[in-house]
Amino acid sequence: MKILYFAKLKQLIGKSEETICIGQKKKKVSQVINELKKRNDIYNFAFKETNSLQYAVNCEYVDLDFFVTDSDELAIFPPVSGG
Amino acid sequence: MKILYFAKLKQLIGKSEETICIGQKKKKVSQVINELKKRNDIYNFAFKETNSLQYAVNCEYVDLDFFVTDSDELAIFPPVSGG
Amino acid sequence: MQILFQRKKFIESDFIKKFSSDNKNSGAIFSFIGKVRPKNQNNNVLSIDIELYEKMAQVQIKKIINKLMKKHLIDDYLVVHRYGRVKPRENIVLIVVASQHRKESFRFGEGLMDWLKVKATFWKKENFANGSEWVNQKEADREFIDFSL
Amino acid sequence: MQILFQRKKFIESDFIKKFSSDNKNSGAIFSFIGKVRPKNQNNNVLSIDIELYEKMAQVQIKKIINKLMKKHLIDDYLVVHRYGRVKPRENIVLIVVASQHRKESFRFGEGLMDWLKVKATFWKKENFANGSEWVNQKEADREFIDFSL
Repeated sequence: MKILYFAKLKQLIGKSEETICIGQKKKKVSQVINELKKRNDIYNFAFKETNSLQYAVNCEYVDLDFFVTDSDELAIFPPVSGG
Repeated sequence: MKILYFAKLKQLIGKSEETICIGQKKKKVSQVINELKKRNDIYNFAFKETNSLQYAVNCEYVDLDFFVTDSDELAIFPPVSGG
Repeated sequence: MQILFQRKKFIESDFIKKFSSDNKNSGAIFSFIGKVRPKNQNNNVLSIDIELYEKMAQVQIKKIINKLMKKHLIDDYLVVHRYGRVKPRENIVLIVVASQHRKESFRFGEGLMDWLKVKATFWKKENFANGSEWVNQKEADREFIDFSL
Repeated sequence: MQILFQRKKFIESDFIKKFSSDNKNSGAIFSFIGKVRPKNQNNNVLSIDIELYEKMAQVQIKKIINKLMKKHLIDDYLVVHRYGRVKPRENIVLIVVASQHRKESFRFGEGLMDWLKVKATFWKKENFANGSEWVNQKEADREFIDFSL
């Protein structure tokens, strides 16, 4: 599954996208985040306030309970601030 | 006192302004109108629906009970329709 | 802070461009343009004539603006309103407002337009092929206003 | 009916002029321009960087527009939003709306701006002499919105 990071989150993680494999089963967004957090301190710090981040799957806003599969594009970012 | 007419009222009366003398006493706008109505059928017709007209003395909206004197400028017109 | 009543045609974008550059430190520029529609209920409008009681229109618009400025913090405004003969598709009225944040200029600009519709002493007459008709004030326009203010 | 995301500077009045002439039979043209303010709480803003998730911003703005078009009868709209580096006093966003009567374009334009602020995937970073700071979404901007819609 492709994961995109934007704005401050991209800056903290140090990349704008990466691809992970979540296998045949679908997973909740929150599970994906928890696995990323286990990687290292950087991820752990970047995701320490999951409620202040926003999540989108294939360009639609979703919450942490939404299920994703390897064919989805998950985007994670702070609340938008355009306009 | 100077009286100004606008829009449809001006068209009905056939002039844009006239000066009348109301003497030393002040009069209500409604009294002024009643006197004008007595002049002839044209005025009587033009002022037949006094409630659908608007009144201003010295550029401020007033109602029919407002008192005017000879030094005032009274404007009478249908509701405005600019913008 | 300008109120212009003019017979002459105007190009809205010239005013907006100058206004925006005059207010270069404002974060928000609102504008509204009112134009003559070429039809009224399927009748072709050939032209409209706008009558103006200028002295009173100035007094009334200034009163409205003073009232709105007490409620909404804005940086600048411009009002342009034509009178005399105006052709279909030409601009009748332009309101431009500058403020630091968008909501102030929205509320000011919309409020000014709402009040102008029921207080500013302009009258429109529509000219058709078979005659002319004075435009009535719209009921709806009176409903937008809180006259107790 | 156009949505443009562009790096390039733009002059609001060029777009407004063309839009108004393209919609020559509309009685009302609303526009809103959002510009970079040169100061944020007394700190001079040297520039801002706007990051964009373009695919999602397109999807979200179209969703908002579809929703608003069901509620408000309009003739046309234009949205221009910059991304990349933007200097103080330059335009960030332009919304222009044409309708027959003014209230429709006011409600559509203001609604579009309100939703854009909380749904469109743009992020601003302000650059100061002594560092940069990501701009937080304003609490107030979330309060304008009825998220149940």
